[in-house]
Amino acid sequence: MKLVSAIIKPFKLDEVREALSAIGVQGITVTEVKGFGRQKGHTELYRGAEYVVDFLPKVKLEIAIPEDLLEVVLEAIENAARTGKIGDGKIFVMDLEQVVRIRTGETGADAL
Amino acid sequence: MKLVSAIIKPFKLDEVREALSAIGVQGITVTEVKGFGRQKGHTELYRGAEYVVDFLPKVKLEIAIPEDLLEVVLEAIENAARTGKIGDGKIFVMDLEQVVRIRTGETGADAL
Amino acid sequence: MKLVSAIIKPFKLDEVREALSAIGVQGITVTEVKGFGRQKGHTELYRGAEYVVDFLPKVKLEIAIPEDLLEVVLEAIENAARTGKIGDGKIFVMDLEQVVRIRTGETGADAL
Amino acid sequence: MKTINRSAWLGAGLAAMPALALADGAPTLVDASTISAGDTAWMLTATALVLFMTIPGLALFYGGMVRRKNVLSTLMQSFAICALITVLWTVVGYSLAFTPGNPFIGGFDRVLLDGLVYLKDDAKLTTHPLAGTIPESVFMMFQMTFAIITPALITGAFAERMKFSAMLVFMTVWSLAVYVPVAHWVWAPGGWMADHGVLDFAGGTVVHINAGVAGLVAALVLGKRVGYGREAMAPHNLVLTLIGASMLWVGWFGFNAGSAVAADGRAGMAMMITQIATGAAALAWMFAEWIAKGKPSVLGIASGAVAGLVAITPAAGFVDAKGALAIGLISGVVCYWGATGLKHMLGYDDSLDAFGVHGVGGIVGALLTGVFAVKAIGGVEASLSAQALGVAITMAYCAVVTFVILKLVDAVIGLRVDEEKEREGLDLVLHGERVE
Amino acid sequence: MKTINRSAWLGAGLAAMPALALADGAPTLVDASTISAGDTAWMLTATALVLFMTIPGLALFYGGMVRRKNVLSTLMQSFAICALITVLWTVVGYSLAFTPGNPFIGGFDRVLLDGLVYLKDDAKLTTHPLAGTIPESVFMMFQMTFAIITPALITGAFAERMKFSAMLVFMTVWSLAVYVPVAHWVWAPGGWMADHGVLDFAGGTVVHINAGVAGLVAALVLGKRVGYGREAMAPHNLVLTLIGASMLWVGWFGFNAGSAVAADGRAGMAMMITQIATGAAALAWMFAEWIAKGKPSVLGIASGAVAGLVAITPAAGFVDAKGALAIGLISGVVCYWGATGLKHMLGYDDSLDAFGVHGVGGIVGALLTGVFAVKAIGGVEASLSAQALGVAITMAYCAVVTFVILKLVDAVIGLRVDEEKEREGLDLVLHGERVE
Amino acid sequence: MKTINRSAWLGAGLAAMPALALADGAPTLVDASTISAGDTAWMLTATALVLFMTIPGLALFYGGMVRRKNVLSTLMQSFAICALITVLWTVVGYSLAFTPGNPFIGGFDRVLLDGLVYLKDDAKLTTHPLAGTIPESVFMMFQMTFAIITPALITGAFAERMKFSAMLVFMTVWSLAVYVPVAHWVWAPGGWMADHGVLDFAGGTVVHINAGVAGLVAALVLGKRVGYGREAMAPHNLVLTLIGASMLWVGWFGFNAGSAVAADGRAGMAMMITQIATGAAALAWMFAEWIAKGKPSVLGIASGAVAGLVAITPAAGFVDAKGALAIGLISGVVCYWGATGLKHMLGYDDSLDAFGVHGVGGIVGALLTGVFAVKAIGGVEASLSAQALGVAITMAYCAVVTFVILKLVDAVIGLRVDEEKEREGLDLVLHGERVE
Ligand SMILES: Nc1ncnc2c1ncn2[C@@H]1O[C@H](COP(=O)(O)OP(=O)(O)O)[C@@H](O)[C@H]1O
Ligand SMILES: Nc1ncnc2c1ncn2[C@@H]1O[C@H](COP(=O)(O)OP(=O)(O)O)[C@@H](O)[C@H]1O
Ligand SMILES: Nc1ncnc2c1ncn2[C@@H]1O[C@H](COP(=O)(O)OP(=O)(O)O)[C@@H](O)[C@H]1O
Repeated sequence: MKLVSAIIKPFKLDEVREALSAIGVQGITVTEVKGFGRQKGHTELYRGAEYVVDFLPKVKLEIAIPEDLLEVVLEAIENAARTGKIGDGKIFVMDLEQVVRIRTGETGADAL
Repeated sequence: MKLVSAIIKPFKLDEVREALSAIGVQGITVTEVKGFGRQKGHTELYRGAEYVVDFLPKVKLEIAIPEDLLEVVLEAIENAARTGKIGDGKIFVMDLEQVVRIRTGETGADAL
Repeated sequence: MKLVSAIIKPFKLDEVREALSAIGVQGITVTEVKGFGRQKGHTELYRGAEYVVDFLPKVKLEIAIPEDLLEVVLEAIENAARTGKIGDGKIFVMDLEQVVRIRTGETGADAL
Repeated sequence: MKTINRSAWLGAGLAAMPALALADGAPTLVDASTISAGDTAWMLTATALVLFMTIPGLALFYGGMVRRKNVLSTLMQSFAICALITVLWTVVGYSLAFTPGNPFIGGFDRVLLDGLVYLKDDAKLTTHPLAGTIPESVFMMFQMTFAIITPALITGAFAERMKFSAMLVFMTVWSLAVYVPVAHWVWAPGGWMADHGVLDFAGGTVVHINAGVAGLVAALVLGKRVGYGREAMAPHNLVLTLIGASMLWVGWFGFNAGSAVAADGRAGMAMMITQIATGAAALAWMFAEWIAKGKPSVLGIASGAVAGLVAITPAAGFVDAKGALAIGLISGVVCYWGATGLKHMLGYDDSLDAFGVHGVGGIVGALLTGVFAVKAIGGVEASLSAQALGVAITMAYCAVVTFVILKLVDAVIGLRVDEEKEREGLDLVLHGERVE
Repeated sequence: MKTINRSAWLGAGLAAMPALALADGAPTLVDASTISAGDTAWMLTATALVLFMTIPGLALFYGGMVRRKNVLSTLMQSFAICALITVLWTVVGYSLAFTPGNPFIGGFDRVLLDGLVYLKDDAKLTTHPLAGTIPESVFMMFQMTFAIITPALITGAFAERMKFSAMLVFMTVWSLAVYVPVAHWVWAPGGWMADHGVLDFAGGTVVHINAGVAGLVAALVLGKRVGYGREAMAPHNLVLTLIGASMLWVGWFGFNAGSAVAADGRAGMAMMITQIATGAAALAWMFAEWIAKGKPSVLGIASGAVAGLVAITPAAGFVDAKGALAIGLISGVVCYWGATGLKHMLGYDDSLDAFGVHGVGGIVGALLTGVFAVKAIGGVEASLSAQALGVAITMAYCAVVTFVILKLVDAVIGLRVDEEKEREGLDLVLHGERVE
Repeated sequence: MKTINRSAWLGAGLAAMPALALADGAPTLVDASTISAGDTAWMLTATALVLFMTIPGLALFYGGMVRRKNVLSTLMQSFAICALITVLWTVVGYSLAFTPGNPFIGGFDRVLLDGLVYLKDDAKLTTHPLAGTIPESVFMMFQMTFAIITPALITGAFAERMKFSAMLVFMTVWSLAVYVPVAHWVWAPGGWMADHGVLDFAGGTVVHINAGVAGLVAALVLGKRVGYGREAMAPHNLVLTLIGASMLWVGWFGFNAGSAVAADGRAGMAMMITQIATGAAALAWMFAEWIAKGKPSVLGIASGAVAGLVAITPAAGFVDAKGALAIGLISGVVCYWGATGLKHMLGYDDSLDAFGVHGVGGIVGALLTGVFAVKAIGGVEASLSAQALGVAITMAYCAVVTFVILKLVDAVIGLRVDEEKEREGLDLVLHGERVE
């Protein structure tokens, strides 16, 4: 199994979620994160004090999937999250050794 | 070493933490996340506009452990987090290559 | 490639980010987390009810890097994040199988 | 005006009502020239201030103390009570409380406010015998704001677990079965407690003891919140609570100085006395907590201020600056104990301390009024035993009737949401809304 | 005072202005002794209350309903309008609205408030013929607060997408081209609508229909928010909205009871009527939604209260308690439909329901004033057809002129931020700030 | 009334005090009939408004500007000062400031408010010679609210780093050693600055320059916040700040129009002048920032409004509409510079710009009063040199005494929390609480 972790622009969340749903992904865990990267941040100004805020709001999706779904999942995320502008984000893939569904105790691909 | 990542219901956090503590786990990192899964969300209504909110608040626990603790940790989490109702969450296990304790520079299992 | 995940004290974020930047790391994803560990929390008191709050605010940095940068990255984080006091945090290293840059579709080290 | 002793309020009224003093206590039609613009200006303002105490004052004071998942439902209770009691008071509440009837309950002369008139072309309007220099409309409205805040105070005791529907039904019945009669006994010309020499300037008994005791009974009948004592139930946003406490403080000038029903020396004294007691009580609670627990808390000083406001309410027209200082200091310390020691000792879950602050503070204030009242200021003699009697009767009546109403509502529609809903939070479950 | 019918306001004025009743409607210099301290006390307070309705009341009411990324920019609109109109009204607005000119617009006598004086050594000052017992400065200020809230209400319709610069320009022109003339027609002695027997006690037409219609036109001209109907646009913090609604409620006592321009029986009635209608409307919306959608919402009850406040505004000095109950219940239900059914039916994006609540509520109130007005209370005869005429003319004039102004501003500097900025949120993009 | 020039306040008083003008400036016992209900109604309201400025107004204005970890401790400072000064003023402050003594300090006649009476049966009460138509209790309370807000303003300068205990001790001493004497010199009949022709209508010097200078000294003595200039210290929630600014704006009507101590033409003018200057200053700061930095900010317009309120305070009873516009525009721009350019130039960490806004605004206002005062309005001649003298003496006295007090408190209990605690945040460390 694989754990796919995707950092995307927040307003793309709904589209990505729908795309994943369409290809049969049943579970996603989402975290609000701040991203530092090539895309530059903005400046805030409070009574003459300038704060350069480097980070940008992003959301991180974590999706545990069976190995064979990997390609379609990556494709689905790429297509749904892409705007073509800097800051679209990254997808990271890691190996997932074990999964347990807490409710039932099922493990492995059954637990996804 | 292993990195165990558990998505659980928020009100179960204290119980799980105590269960882990009881078996000697000394450190946990917790993140507030939103979960999409089989458990369905709710509907919010604002002046006639209905918003179907699919996600549910969950918490994610990340626990780095020496390999030999894996079984008891999984068991402890399962037992403490289980309500038997849909949405109880998942446990993911990944391989952890290296750990460093920043304060001391210790590495490996000593750093846990 | 490696995924480095560092849990540090929040006020060290800027220093760590600058240290990483100085050694050529171009992207970081940051999450606000709560840490349970050896460092003890505090007590809150509301009309006589005491709440022992065990967790402490921490930030988690996730940094995807090419393998050869690992040593300098670890060192940079350690140096910048260390105060020498309990609770300085941990660094976890995992193997990263694949990376995709959503904007361009680039993969592997090019996508970092 | 707000003196249980009948001769007292008649006396109090003399300065304010040159034109009328009716034997039977019924409102009458008078010439527009009877009205004092100055007194009316102040009472319009005082009415706005007391309404402001409930919405948004009390709503915020309470809303900040609950967990985030329940903040909207907590605010909603105060707001809905405001709307509900407005209609109820208009339809029948005011009539039953403030028109002549028998010693136990008023009459039906003002149902739907019939007969309360302002006639432009005739330059005539009605006034109430308790407030002869202002229009009856203003007197009715001022009293309405008291009828609104009392049930809203109760909600603190059962926060985070009661059904909204059950709350509405309970408050409808409670307002008519408890608030209205007690207000009649105590304040209406001819109320049966009016001859027992109990002093209650601005509602310590009718409002605060009543609300506090009802809250205690409700906390006992509903039971503790799920997870109480085991899970963290820390206030989610004390900024809201401190805003609310501040609004209560400022608005209370309307409550207490407005109870002079005139813009005169008595109103001035009441405002001054209120301020002094409140400042003293805030400091007293703060230092008590600082000494006992090592830290002075925001929730503590805010609670102390409210405790002082409650305790000085019955006394505001009767004591001097030194009395106010004393009442403030004592009530701050005693209510600190009420909301901490007493509650933990007895083990009930009065979530936001409706009893611990309003009940205990109301009792302390009512009794201390008997101790510190100065004849030259209030124009009446005070008696500790009369005060104790007033407290005891109100507590007993309120406790019994509240208990019966709650049990009935529970039997018919149920008082509490079920456990899973309570966990999820009332905002989503009852109102389909959420604070981000 | 706020009666379109000229003889009506003159009549209304009689009690309040013993000393003067000028044929030409111009302010005059009078002796300081002409002033009633009581009336002045109330009007100073009423002015503060109406200002409080806009900042922070309306700012919060609206600010809580937008998405977090736009909350500051939403608050900023009300606050900046407050500053802008203050200066505009001082420079020329008051003069054009309230000094004699022709039936369509006032004159330039009070440009920069020239001639509005208080002369200490001479113990003289000016008063306005519509308010002979208070200083002209207070009358001018009271009217200013109405001139401020009206454009601020409009901002609800185009929230989350308009450029701040365009908003400032639009409001400057709109205030002079729409608000000022309509106020002159309706309220100034000699305004051309003043002889048509339309009743508008406190500004249902001038303020609420005007703002509601301008909002509707703006929503149509600007178009929908990016993602409207597809993305979640849930209110980010209804705590703010409920605080705002509460402040509007309390502040509205200044709006309506202040429109009696005196601390008298009429002011008392207006306050009472306002309270009753508001309570009834809040309950009506709440129960309508409960029945229709299964849950009573916080946003619903707050909106219902505002709907009631709007609808009772034109009627507050003319109806009795029963009329107020009826107007409240009807407006609560109709505005619920206005902000839900009507809006979805027609498909425009009136973001915070400036039209659905203020426009619809204003129309309902104006018409029902014709139905429920009681001659003995207001001293004037009401006519449904006259009310309908007032509504229709105001709507038509406002819609046309608003449309023209918006198109001009769009052509010159553009009305909307571009899509990417709208996504990022106006707080950061327009003001460089952020709520954590 | 608030005129340093003695003949000026006596003159100002004439209209307001027909019945008494005492040579020695002591309060006297008078008949209840001396009291004007209208004036009293307004002063009760004005007192409530000024209290409202501090809690919750100023508390929120400041609380929104700090980092989240310090919001409760910031609110707590204003609230605790409110309680503390209430007691202090009651015990001895009012007596030392407002009863006859020598030219430098008042006497002990009103310790614990002894002799300040309201005697119901005798229909007698005391009045103060500065306010002969209202009860002394109301005058004392109105003055108390000024004594409360002044130290609360100072807290902005040392936000996010001072010990709560040290703050309490410092404020206790400062209030008695700085506020009370300066108030006596400037306002009390017989104060030594009273014959120098300095005009200060509502407290520009006593309140704002005093607080601003004390803040500057405190910022210098305490030193910068840990991380200042390196770490982000952006305001965590400008919604709170904008609510606070709005409450300050509305409440300031009590401050300035209340300083007429009557509901008359002068109060009306003061309210109008206040509004105009505030609107102008808000726009001026906004446009200055827009031009200089490219964006108009919420914090900017709110700060501009406060700057205008501060600057118009000494002038509110003396200038006309054009003068108010000018003072507003000038103070908006100058305070923008004070809170940005000046602060960065000199490098101190006046966290929330107590000096940059209140100090600078107070100085600008005091001087411009000398330029724009109109004899016919205020009844007195103004002189720029006299104004400058008043400013200089106040600044010098305040700076020296504040410095000494701070050094003493530092030596005895220490002024600052240690670095680690400052990092963790004062809410948790000092008060054991947290905003979720
Ligand atoms: N090496 C990295 N490790 C972890 N997160 C990264 C890394 N590089 C980028 N990110 C995340 O991806 C986001 C987008 O990256 P950025 O460099 O701004 O643009 P792009 O994705 O178009 O290359 C960043 O804000 C950050 O959250
Ligand atoms: N494949 C997945 N990848 C990542 N997170 C998942 C996945 N499936 C479920 N989750 C997480 O687990 C939570 C519970 O899952 P759900 O399907 O609702 O119920 P259950 O755990 O009972 O099967 C989800 O809300 C989500 O956070
Ligand atoms: N085994 C672990 N798994 C996951 N996170 C951990 C673990 N141990 C520590 N942490 C994280 O690191 C933080 C610091 O750890 P702590 O034990 O307090 O101090 P130190 O890093 O000095 O040993 C914790 O708050 C927690 O977030």
